[in-house]
Amino acid sequence: MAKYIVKRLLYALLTLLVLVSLTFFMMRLLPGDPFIGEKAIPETTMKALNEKYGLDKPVIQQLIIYMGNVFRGDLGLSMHYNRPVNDIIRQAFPYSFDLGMRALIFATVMGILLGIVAAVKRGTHWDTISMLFAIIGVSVPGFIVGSLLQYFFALKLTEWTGIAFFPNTGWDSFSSKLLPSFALSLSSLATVSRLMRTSMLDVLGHDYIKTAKSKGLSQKTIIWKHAVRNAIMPVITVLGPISAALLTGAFVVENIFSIPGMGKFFVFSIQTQDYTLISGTTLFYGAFLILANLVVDIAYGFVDPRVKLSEAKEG
Amino acid sequence: MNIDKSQFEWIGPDTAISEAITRDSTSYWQDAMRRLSKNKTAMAALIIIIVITLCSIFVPIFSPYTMSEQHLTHTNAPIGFRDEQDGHIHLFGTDSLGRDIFTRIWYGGRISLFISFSAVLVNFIIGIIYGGIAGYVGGTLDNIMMRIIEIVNGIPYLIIVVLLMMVLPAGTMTMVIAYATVGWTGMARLVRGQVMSLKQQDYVVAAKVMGAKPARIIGKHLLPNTLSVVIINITLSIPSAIFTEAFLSYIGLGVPVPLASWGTLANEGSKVFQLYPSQLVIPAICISLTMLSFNLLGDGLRDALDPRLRK
Amino acid sequence: MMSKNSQILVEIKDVSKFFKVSSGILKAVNHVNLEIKKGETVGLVGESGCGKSTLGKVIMGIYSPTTGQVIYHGKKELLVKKENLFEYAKLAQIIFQDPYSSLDPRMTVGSIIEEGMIIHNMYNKKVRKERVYELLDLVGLNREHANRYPHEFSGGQRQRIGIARALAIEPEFIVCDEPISALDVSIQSQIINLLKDLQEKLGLTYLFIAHDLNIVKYISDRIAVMYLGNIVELSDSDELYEKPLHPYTRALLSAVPIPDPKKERAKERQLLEGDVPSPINPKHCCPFVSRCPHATDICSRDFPELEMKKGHLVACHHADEPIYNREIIK
Amino acid sequence: MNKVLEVNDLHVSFDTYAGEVKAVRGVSFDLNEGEILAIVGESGSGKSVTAQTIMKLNPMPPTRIVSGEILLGDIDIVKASEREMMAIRGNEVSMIFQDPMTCLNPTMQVGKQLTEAIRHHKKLSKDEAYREAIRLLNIVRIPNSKQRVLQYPHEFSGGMRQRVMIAMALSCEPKLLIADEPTTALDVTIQAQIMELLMEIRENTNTSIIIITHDLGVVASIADRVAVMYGGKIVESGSSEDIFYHPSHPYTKALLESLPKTDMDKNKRLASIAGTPPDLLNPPAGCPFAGRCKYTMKICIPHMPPDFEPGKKHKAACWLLHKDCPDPEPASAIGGGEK
Amino acid sequence: SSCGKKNTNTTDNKKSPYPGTSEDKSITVNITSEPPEMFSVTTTDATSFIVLRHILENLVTLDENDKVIPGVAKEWTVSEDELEYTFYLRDDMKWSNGEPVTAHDFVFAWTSLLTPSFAADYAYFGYVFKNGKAYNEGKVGADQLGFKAISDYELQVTLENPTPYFLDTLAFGVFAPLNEKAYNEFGSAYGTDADKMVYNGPFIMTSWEHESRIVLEKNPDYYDKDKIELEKINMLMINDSNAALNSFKVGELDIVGLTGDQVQLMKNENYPIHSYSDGSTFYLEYNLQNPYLANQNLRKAITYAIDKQAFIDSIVKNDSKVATSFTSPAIHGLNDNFYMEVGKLATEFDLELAKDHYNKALEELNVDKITLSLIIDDNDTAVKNGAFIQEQLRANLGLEINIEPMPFKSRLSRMSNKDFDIVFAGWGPDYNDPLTFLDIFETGNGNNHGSYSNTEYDELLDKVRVELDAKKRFEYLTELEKIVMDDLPVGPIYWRVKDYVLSGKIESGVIRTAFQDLNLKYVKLAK
Ligand SMILES: Nc1ncnc2c1ncn2[C@@H]1O[C@H](COP(=O)(O)OP(=O)(O)OP(=O)(O)O)[C@@H](O)[C@H]1O
Ligand SMILES: Nc1ncnc2c1ncn2[C@@H]1O[C@H](COP(=O)(O)OP(=O)(O)OP(=O)(O)O)[C@@H](O)[C@H]1O
Ligand SMILES: [Mg+2]
Ligand SMILES: [Mg+2]
Repeated sequence: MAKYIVKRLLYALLTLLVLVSLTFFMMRLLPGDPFIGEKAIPETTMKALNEKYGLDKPVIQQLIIYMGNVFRGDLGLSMHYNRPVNDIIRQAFPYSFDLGMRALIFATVMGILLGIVAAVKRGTHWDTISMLFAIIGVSVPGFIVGSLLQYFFALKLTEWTGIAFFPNTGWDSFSSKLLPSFALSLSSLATVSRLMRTSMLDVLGHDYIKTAKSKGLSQKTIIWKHAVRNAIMPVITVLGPISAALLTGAFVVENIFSIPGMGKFFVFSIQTQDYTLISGTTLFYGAFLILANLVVDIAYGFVDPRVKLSEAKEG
Repeated sequence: MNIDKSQFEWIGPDTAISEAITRDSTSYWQDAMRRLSKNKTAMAALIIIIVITLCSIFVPIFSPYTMSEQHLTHTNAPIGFRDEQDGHIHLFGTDSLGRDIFTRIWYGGRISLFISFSAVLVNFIIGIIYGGIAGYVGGTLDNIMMRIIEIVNGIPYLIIVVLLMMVLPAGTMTMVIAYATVGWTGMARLVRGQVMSLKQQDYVVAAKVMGAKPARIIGKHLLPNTLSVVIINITLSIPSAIFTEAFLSYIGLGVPVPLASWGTLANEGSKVFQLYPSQLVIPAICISLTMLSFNLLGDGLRDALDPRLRK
Repeated sequence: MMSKNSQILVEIKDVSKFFKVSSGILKAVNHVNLEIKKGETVGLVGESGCGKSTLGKVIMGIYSPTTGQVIYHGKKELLVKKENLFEYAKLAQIIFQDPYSSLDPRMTVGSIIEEGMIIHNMYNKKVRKERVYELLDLVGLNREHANRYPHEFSGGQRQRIGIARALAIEPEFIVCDEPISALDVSIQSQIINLLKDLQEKLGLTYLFIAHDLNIVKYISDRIAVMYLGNIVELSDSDELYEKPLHPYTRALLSAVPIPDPKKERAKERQLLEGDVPSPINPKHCCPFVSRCPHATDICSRDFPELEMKKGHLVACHHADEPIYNREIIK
Repeated sequence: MNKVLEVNDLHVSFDTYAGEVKAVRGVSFDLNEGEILAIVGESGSGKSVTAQTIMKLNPMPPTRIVSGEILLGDIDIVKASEREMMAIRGNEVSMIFQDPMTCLNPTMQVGKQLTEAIRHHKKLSKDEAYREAIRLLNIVRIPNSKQRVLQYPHEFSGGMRQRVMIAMALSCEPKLLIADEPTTALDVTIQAQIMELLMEIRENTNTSIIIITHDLGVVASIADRVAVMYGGKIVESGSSEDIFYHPSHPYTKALLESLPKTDMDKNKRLASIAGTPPDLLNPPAGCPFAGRCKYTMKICIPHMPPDFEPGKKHKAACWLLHKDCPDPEPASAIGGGEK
Repeated sequence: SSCGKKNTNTTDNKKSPYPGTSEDKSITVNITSEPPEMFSVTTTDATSFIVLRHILENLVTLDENDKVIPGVAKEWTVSEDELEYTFYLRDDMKWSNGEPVTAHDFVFAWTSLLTPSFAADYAYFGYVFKNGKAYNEGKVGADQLGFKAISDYELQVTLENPTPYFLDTLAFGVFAPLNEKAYNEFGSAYGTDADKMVYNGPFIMTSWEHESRIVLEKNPDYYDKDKIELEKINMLMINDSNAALNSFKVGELDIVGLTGDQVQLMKNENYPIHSYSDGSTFYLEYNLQNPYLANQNLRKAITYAIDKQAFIDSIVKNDSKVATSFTSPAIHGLNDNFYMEVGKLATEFDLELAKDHYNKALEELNVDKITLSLIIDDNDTAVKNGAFIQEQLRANLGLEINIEPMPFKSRLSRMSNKDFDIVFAGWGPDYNDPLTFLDIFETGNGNNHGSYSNTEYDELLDKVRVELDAKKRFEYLTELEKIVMDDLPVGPIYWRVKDYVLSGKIESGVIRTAFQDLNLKYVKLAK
């Protein structure tokens, strides 16, 4: 196990290396450059800027320098914000993480619950409700959900009652965290619940459920102790990328609720072609994604003892 | 109890008696389709999908308006608007440029449905093959394939798309490609995960022992058994395709202006939903209805594909 | 008795299969040597959990052996390896012990049986369908059943589907892992007859794993008795029944229940006492030592090799001592 | 002697797309306290379905109890609610399933599965449960039980899984134990031990046991009474002696004839019953065995024979036992082991 | 300056339904996004300038009519040839680190602006100074630069050319002073956090939560502090326009900008709306390297065929004006606004004329159908713009337009590579003089993406640059404007007006003009 993890971590480093290098080259192919603006910039300034950020060197050399810095833990200076990317991430990430974690937990817990209820009460109105919930969750995109929530709960509710239950924007009090977390969780919740429902249905047809039933266990016990673990595999699979996406910052929700998280940097860094920030956010997200997937892969082995992590186990 | 003596006449064993009439043999798929056709909800959903598709095909043809035609005298008209002067009727109202939303919706339906179908199909194929191979073969290959997915997922999508924009002309095909470049990864991971736990099952071992090649094992044994999850994932990815299309259209990779799709219509509508809610609600309903139908159909298909689950 | 050329079909050479479990190494099969001649049936009996299925799976290439190798037709290039399972499949098949889990729940029984023929490109579609019906008939199922799914069958019926599937490929060699245990006696007989017919007609070779000693005796030319991962006795079937040398074999034979209530209840039961040994990290000694009524010092010190003693192969330190003959049970 | 279980005219069907599979068609039997009833019969004749119906384990739909009653004490299981069933299952009645691999949860440690029922019904602590699990594995003679309880089902051999199932069913000391082919995967020595164990339990706790098996040796060794099933019906029932020494139904006779013997001639074919059992999708109106019976008479085909009583407490459903039936052994059929 | 501040509906004096924030003597405004950096030398970002305007004081500042008034300089003299200025600085101003504000701070700031290693985008603003360009290009030393501190409180400035709008320019953020000591303390991190810079303006920044909020508090050392009523200004960064309006309505904001649709919404509520011209002109930029667009008649046809008022009504949806010339109304002319002085030069929308020109163009080009592409930005307003123009040209002329939406940077890249047919673009003034608009059509100007070249025009420009006589100068400028409007290297569409609303808390004093978008220095609160 330890060996497997070490091996995977080495792979992860390699993956990150490739990821960053690829991004590095690709972003330089983008039309435009970090400094191009609506108004023409004097040539001397352009030259100086290129020098300042090392863009006058060959791309390969830039990459090597960048990598060297990254290994020293320095993600460079953002071209747009003129602040160290480390600082930017350090400041913004806790917000995103907080938001993402709430959304993730809510989506996972509620999604699994809804999925189970829908599967167990298949064909009843429970099933229908969870289905509708899921459909709204995926077919109404985050920015609409966010805006609507904000409009109805932060604005209209306040206007009607005169009490501000939910602040319109910001991220400080507990109540200010509810709407964004909910808005962010909705589509993941939908995915999780649908997957859970279907795989639960698969599992409920197996004989060992019959065995569990024959022991006189209540349906609740059967579901939680026997069925869930066998059904959760697909949910775990999608949780990898989902958690990476949620925890590292969600642009749309953060934008609507003005949460100073990481989300906007993923978008703005590219819009402004802020090379260092692009590399930094990519690296950050990539590391998260890889880590989340590693956790998922390890979780496979725990959830289903038949899944062999490394080939070494047999024999 | 008295029985006629002749009844006790010996006739001896007759195996024909126990031989029943053999029904037509059906394959798993035929069987599943038959089961599906008996599922009322699923069939209703299918009909809705067909109606939506037909509307998308024919409404624009027969509509008195073109989708780009602007009636600047009656912009942002409400649902059911009728202009007394020129007698124009706008069933779903008009948008801020006075374009007929009814016509645009069905035009948009063409694009959105086409994108959903093709993008989802492409994802489905790539995702399943990729995930199936990675999960089945396992080991180093799996490791490498999964790392590739991480790289593909890790590169900012916007960069990929803008680069694609540079090399490909704007249009629906490009959009499908743009969606497909990363859209398949979720499916691949899901299929891989399922395959990983299924491949240890005895029936897979049995097939292997019979000399089945990996392609057959994946295709005939592993995938049918992951299909329920795959179907759900497909249906869930339809709206994501629709909205990705909207996003792509904005940055110039998608459908050219003045064409619209449900995604772009919903986007535009969302900007004015406080003023003209119908401009958001109508495309949103179209998307949701399509989604709902696909989900119900998906559920029906799922049930039909699971021989153990019987109503 | 059919004619036997003594050509060796399968050569099991020093095969072991160890599993890593949390508490150590589980030696499921421990350096087993066995040669199976073409056209013969080797019965494999032994205590539950002694490694019979594992040995069968190693022979089939489902597990790769920890040590040793399985050589087919004396040709090294036909060693069972994952890569050449396709060629191997035509040569050897297995009937799984656990029928249900080895049937794909989403395939109709017809297609399960047909699959092997499709894989090996046998016959055209129409003939294949006919073959499926024929096989269903052979194993005592209805043609009607071809359209049903595995979960719609009773245990015994599933077992028979597994048999039909293995037979469909028409292999030379079949590992039958308890193929008849879930069947009623009439069907049992029918299947055994079928297997014997096929052997006669096509010269098939079987490794027959079963617990029903009467059947094993009936069908086998030779019988191997396994205990805790080792073959402890190997001989002609009649000889084994008449002159069992290993104490475990004798315990086994004595425990066969007689289908006659009076005799059965009158019979004196000879239950095996003592600790059941574990295959996890086994000690280097006679595996049966903890339960053997005749165990002596040497038994707990030394591992007995499978040697020719009194006319057949047995792995017991005391097999050729006279004490044994006195103790023949029954 | 108390009646523990009484099954009256039980009909169970499966609704499939192809139609209604009538798996059990009017089964009646009863079981006294401390009695061991063996159910033998054709594979696919409805033994397992009957057994599982007693615990109402078959998923409904597609399973449907068409009619009949199952009286367990004073409760009619057919009408019992799921809540009532929960109290009964694993506590008063427990079951050993036929297919040990698929009936064990692949993702749960064996030890946990073993003690789940006791923990549920008797509220044991984790530690006690662990020790109990070890004890149970020892009872069914699985070595290394301390480590084995932590393993997963796929790491067990077929016979070991079966023994886990047995241990699981025994753990709650039920009033009624239904054992569906409990020893098929066991070698005879362990089988003997298990049989011994069952007898012991019967002695100690007066448990009633229904054992479904194909091994007539097992039947002979422990069963008090035997029911023979064919085509969804019980065609003959009686004490073991009745069945073994005075079989009245041709199917029972044929079955006994096909028993493998120790001294079988290797060159002779084994005796078996020609033909295939009826298709339960549209079962014959008359005797289900008619098509394969060497004594088939005209009446057998349209009319199902009622139960006749060739002896005390010995029932058989065959027209041959009808008082008007002329010659029960038509000359031409005698000696026709096979066609 | 009539267009500067125009209050609609202010007359009805009913109590505002939106009372604004509750904190005493403070207001909260929305600056929509994070100011990327606050280093006055290098920043180019409008949001940064909003903040800088409140925390740094230049030599001169602007009043609510964009007229120059004294700032750090209490008075100044100008030489006869308008090349030399001498500024006399207040001697009582202090930086927030305790240092006095002196002439050296300006010298240091301006030198930095022109020093290549600072890589200031707006270095060209410094080209007004003598040798500014030469120094920036490394041709002369810093000692040759046209500004020097005669004493701590006396600053002498020499210009390269006479520049009538020089003082207006000086009010611009890039000319803010920079305290050398403070700069050396923070180095390149200067201006990245509230405690990594120093202040001399009416307010000081007390907190900067990145991406979230900036808090300004009244500077107790500011010379004019008695006139300042606000103790505190909270600046939020709410990017989503609907969210911002919601925040305003629930009392989390006191000032909020409105989109066209929101104007509609607030109008429906009868809420008083404030508008101002932000000085930008929006237009179609034609690439004259395109063989079709090189044809003047085609450019005219296109320009005349678009119903610009309809454009404003259906897309912009506020009081933005149809552009009747290129230079926007925010720019002063000789006496009045320049656009009024030049008069209505452009033909707004004339179908017949457009068709005429189009037919002529087709004839001259000898084609019967023309297809062109129009590059637009990647947002939904832009898409509407595109769709509108496309449909107008298709319906009115039969000209086919392919719309190419793309990300901002891609558009800029295409423009500077001259790889386009038509671009929908906008231009905002750098300083208050028509030249800021008109010099882009100079041959070879970096902003002349359409490659317009006209020797007459270039000569006129040269004349403007050296003309000392204001009247004459404006004649030349009018001439230039006329040439542009006749030759149409660009087709003007509209002059933008922006709207905002104030909460009931604010009585008056919010300054929003083209040159000082949001100045809250003199805000008066309702009692
Ligand atoms: N889910 C189902 N759907 C349809 N038919 C079924 C289903 N389960 C069982 N059957 C049918 O019901 C009949 C009785 O099955 P059952 O499992 O009771 O047989 P059995 O007597 O236990 O046989 P065996 O000895 O082989 O286990 C069989 O013919 C089987 O095909
Ligand atoms: N995948 C596995 N992982 C770990 N241990 C295993 C595995 N498969 C089998 N074993 C162990 O190997 C030993 C032999 O198992 P095997 O299935 O070969 O027994 P068997 O002789 O077939 O017994 P039975 O007659 O009960 O089927 C058992 O102790 C079992 O627990
Ligand atoms: Mg086995
Ligand atoms: Mg059964």
